[in-house]
Parts: sequence; C-alpha cells; structure tokens
Amino acid sequence: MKPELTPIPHGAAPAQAEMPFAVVEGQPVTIMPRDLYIPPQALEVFLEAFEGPLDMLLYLIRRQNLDILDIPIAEITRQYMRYIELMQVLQLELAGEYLLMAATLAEVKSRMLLPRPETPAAGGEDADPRAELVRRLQEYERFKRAAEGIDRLARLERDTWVASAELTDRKVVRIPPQVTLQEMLIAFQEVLARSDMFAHHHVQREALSVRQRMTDVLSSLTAESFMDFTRLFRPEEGRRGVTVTFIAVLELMREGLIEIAQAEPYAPLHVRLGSAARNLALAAEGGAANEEMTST
Amino acid sequence: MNEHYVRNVIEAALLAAGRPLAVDELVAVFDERDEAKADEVRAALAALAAEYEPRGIELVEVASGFRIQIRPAIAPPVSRLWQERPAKYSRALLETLALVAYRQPITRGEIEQIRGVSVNPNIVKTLLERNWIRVVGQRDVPGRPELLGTTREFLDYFGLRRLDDLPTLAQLKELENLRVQLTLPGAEPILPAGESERAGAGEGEGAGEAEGADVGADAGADAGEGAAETVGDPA
Amino acid sequence: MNEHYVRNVIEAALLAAGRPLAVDELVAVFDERDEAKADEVRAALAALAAEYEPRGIELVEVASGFRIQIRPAIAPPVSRLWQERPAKYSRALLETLALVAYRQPITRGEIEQIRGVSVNPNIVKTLLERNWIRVVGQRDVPGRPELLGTTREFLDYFGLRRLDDLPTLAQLKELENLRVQLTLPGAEPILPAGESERAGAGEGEGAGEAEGADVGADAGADAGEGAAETVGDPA
Repeated sequence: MKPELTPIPHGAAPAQAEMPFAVVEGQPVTIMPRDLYIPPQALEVFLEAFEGPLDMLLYLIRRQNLDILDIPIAEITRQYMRYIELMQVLQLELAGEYLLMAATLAEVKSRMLLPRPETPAAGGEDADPRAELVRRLQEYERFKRAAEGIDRLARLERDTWVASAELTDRKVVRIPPQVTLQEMLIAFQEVLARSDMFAHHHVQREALSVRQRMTDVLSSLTAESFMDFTRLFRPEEGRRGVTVTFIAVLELMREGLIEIAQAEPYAPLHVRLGSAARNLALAAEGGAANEEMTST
Repeated sequence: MNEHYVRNVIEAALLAAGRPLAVDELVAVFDERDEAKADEVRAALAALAAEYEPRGIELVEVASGFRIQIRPAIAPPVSRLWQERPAKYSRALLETLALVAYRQPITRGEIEQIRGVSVNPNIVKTLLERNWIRVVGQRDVPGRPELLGTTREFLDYFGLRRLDDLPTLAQLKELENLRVQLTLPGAEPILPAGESERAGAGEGEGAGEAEGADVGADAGADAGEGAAETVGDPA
Repeated sequence: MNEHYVRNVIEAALLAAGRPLAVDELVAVFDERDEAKADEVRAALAALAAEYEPRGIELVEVASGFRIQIRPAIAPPVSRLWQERPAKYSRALLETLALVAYRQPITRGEIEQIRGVSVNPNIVKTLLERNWIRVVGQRDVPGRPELLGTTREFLDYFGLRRLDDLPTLAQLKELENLRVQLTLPGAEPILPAGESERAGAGEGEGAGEAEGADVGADAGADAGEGAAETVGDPA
C-alpha cells in the first residue's frame, strides 16, 4: 500500500524548473516550488527514502546539477537544515547521523570563513575544508551507483529462472571404494598377527599358485558329471604348471573336495566334486594316479 | 564418442541438475566406457549455446559452472506463472551488498563509515541467510569485528562468473583543481531556478568570507521558514 | 501471433515452472495483447514434442498437465550426478578378502576361525558383487558351506599377474612395517586416510627393521609422505 517512490535519474532533466525529484503514485512531485501542494504522506515517504545524510546531501547537490567537487557549502547547508527541521516537524525518526552531518556542515562552513594561506603546504592541514566531505560524498555515490548496477543485473527469480526438467527414475549410483594392495596386505598382516598362523610352519612357504589352482580346478568341476582327469592339465604350462596342478589336485583330495574315479586299473581317471566318504576310499590309489601322471 | 549423444546427455544433465554444473562434473557423468573428454564437453556446450540462440532459453556460465536459464527477454510472460511478485531488495540492502562485493573483506563498521548510517543488523542477517555473503574472518583490531565477503551463490544468483564481472566501479574524481576553483573569483556555481534567488543572494555577492557569513546567518532563518512553509502548505 | 514466439515462451515456461502446466495455465502466460489461443498452445506443444524427438528430453502429458522430462533411456548417465561418495571398506572386509586370497578355497567358517570373529554376511556379499571373489564349490561337510576363491578381476584390480605375485607369508612376517615399506609391483605407496597417523607412528618405531627387510630407509620416508598426501586423494 506504500506509494512507490522513484527518484529521477540525476542529470536527466534538462530544465531544472520542471524537474520532479520524485514520483509518487505515478505522479511527478516537485516539492521545492512553494506553491505546489504535497500531501504530507508523500513528503514523509520522500524523506524516508533517504539512505542517510550522505544520500540526502547527494540528492541536494545532484538536484541542482552541481559539481560534487565544488559544493556551495553555505547554500547546501541551509537546504540540508531545512530538511532536517522538516523531518523533526513530521516527527520522523531522525537518526543521529543526520545531526552529526549538520554539525559537520556547520564546521566546514565556518572553516571556509577563515583566511587561507597564499601557498598551501602540499598535502597539508590547510587543504580545502570541504575535501573530506567531498571524498565521502564521492565514495558513497560510487557505491550507491554500484548498488543500482547490481540491482540491474539479470538475477534469478526476477529476470531469469534456472531451466529444469524432471528426472523421473533417478537411480542411485554407488561408486565402490578404492582399495590398494597395500591396504589389503596390512589388513592381512594384522589377521596373521592376531591368529597363530605365523606359528604354523606349514604355511611358511606355501606356493600361492597351488591355492589358486585349487580354486581353478574346483570351479571347473561339477558334482553331477565326471571330467576327464587329463583335462585339468594344460601341457603348454610346462612341467612346473603341470606339477602345480597335480599338487592342487592332491590337496583338494586331501581336503575331500574332489573325488577321482577309475573304472579299472590303468583306465582313464575321472574327477568330480567330491563327497568326503568316496574320497577317502580313493585316497589309497593316489600313488597309482601319481605314476600315471608322471608317465604322460 | 557420438557427438549428438554427448550433447543430449549434457543438455539432460543440466536440466536435471537444476543448478550450475562445472565441466568436470559433466565429464564425470559419462562412464569410463564412453568417457567424454573435457574438450568434447566444451564443444557440446558451445553447440548447445548456439542451438538456443533463437529460443527462449540460454546457456550461461556462472561462478559454479554452466546452467540453462530462461532468457531475461522473455521474463515478462514467464513471470506470470507465479502469483507473487519477485522479492524487491531495499536500497540499504543493495548498498550493503555492493560494499561487501566491491570492498571485501570488509567489516560492518567500515560499511557504516562509507554509507554514513548504521547498518541494520537484519540486513546483514538477510544477506547471510540468502547465502550471498559470509564471514570470512575477523579483523585484528580491538573487538575483532567480523570480515564479510561474498559467496559463490551470490555470483550464481546474479549471473556472474567472477567478481570481475561486476559493473565497474566509478572512478573517484580528483580534488586537485578544487583549490583553483575556490580561488577563482566569480567561479560561483550556477544554481537552478527553484533555488537560484536565494542562492544568488548568498553566493552571488562574490567570493570571500563575508559571503559565507551571510549565508550562514540566512541559512538558519531560512531553514526555519522553509520548514514552516512546507508543513503549513498542505493544511 | 508469432508461432516461434509462442513455442519459445511455452518451452521456457515449462522449464522454469518445475511442475507440470495445464494448457490453460500456458494460455494465461500470454497477456491480452498477444493472447495465444488454446489451439495455438496445443500446436506449439506438438511442435516441441517433435523437436525433442532426437534429444535427451521429452515432452509428456501427465495428470496435471504437460512437463518436460529426461528421457528414461538417458537416465543412467544423468543419474550419475547424484552418485554417492564411496565410503571406505571396513577393516573386516579387507581381512576377509586377504584370507580368501591367501587361503583359497576357504569357507566363511574357516575365515571366522582365523579372524576369531564372525564374518558379516554383507562383507561376503559386497566382495561377490565387486566380483573380486566367487564361490568355487562347497565343502563336503554338514551344511555344505561355500568355498570362496578370488577372481581374475581381483588380480587385475590389484595389478597382479597371478596370485604368486602376492608376498608369501614368510615375506609378510619379515616386512613387519609393511605399511611403511612395501614396494610391490603395482602397489603405490598410498594409504587410506584413516591410516596415516598409524603409518607415521610405525615408521618411527620400526626404522631399524625396515633396513633389514631389504627395502631402503628412504622408502619409509616416502611412504610417510604418501600417507599424508593421500588424505585428500581418493575422493
């Protein structure tokens, strides 16, 4: 319900007399000409629109197209004071900063009255008494403009929106963690340290290839049908490979994991996944199998 | 890898994400089998941007990556989808934000110094809640005031890639010739019509101390009048 | 009204809305001046649907209206935007894997015997899913427990040509400070984040033995560094 107040861009109006300094409810408002009626509410809105004393001073200067570097201090001070009193009369909450600025202006004005030396010391104390005020006004104006610039940027939710489309069946993709060999070995070392495996001499130099071959042999066999014993061996692996396979087979038999069958002496051997009982029965023939193997 | 496939996946990913995606996030979308290299992704992004040229959407790069967004030119019809008006931010908030953006890291006290008024704590709170600014440290002075800086979200929200993309800050004008102007006789500023009479009364009489004194004396009286007039007027 | 404009606005509205839009909502987006009739909107929707045919998105009609969505065929790569960061494997899992590698074929019961604690079924499941171990048979004892062995993928993953490339138990026993000094083929001196402290401690303690174990003392130092680096690395 608050009437919208749009300050007119500075320096935009060519003719000062007709320059409105505010637009209230769509109507241009020029306060200063005395005869123009201004609803008190609008005036209040206008005065409240200042972002502080610097903003108000800047308004007074810009409204008259004055050079910020050469402010007629006396005149500006007078105008400033009028607004301050106006604000007090309207009982607007007057921030202390406004009064502070009034004091500053009065001080600058009085310093302007003092005679100045002919040749000022470079960068000395006796620079233009307005210098500090001018610097502050300029600095404030830069950021006032910067704020306007930021407000003009095309921003989300006002000038643009992020384009999005529905992803109906999103699948959660899990990436498996990375593991290094070293991590695994460290873990293994700790198991070994906890268990008494180091104490067991039989694991001391166990060839892992036998273990792997045991796994390979097992997974190539089924419980249902026998497999030709010789198919477990790959001659291209050479003597060492064949030996590893053979030790693996013996180990698997010892553990009762496979069974070997032979129809009659010297007939071909057959292998299948074992049942412990049958395996025991065949264990005695291990020697024969051994002979058979080495002769091939 | 198939160029069209890469483009399709990237378009779909950007639309599904609903947030800006960096090039390496887009590269990671492709698995090892059909891995897209960063330059393939960049080529696809360029192709998409060109494809959107005549359309109501556009591909832009902001601080945290690329996003597809509605072209501001067609914001008016699109904004009719929502009942409520977009949030308007007060000048005080925008000025505070501008100071943090251009002058970061900056304390609240320093902001107050430049703006000439105290900073409403709610403004800082709002900016923090919107995740546009954050506390980046503390200044090593008594009281250890917090130093504020802007965030990536701030840049994203305002469609900027980096702080350098902010509008350039106006230069401070030099004060060098100020003294020259002061001492020049008859260098009185031209006052506009509304105020010119009174201004003339004060300033027109010439340079010097006397003038200042005059105006000073007038000013007090006038201010009182002015106030009375203006207030009295409406009644 | 301009057909392209209608299509652009409708596409932008659908992409901006983030929810399905009914035809009359789309009609309402246009103001009186360039009011689009329902049939114009429908025509534009049809044109958009056709335009998306070769793309990764599609226009569908659902109960509450029309929406643009990601084509299901392209969902798998797009889903990768939400992939979870991998958690580290537990010590129990690594120990189980090591026991399967060194003692295969081995049953869960045997692993439990050596580790002295029961094996969480999820660990075996995870290792099976990762395709590092497989069931190679069943031990012929009551309950017929499954026998586990490692796979070719296991060897590939760890850069081993065959199981024999793993250090023997005897070597492991000598390498008491494995953490620090291991220089196996394919075993980068990388430690998981959680390990780094202990690695540091180990390095200090076992410096003397490190040299005895035929790996240089500097290897120890290197591994220490490696550990520190690794904290950020795997992510």
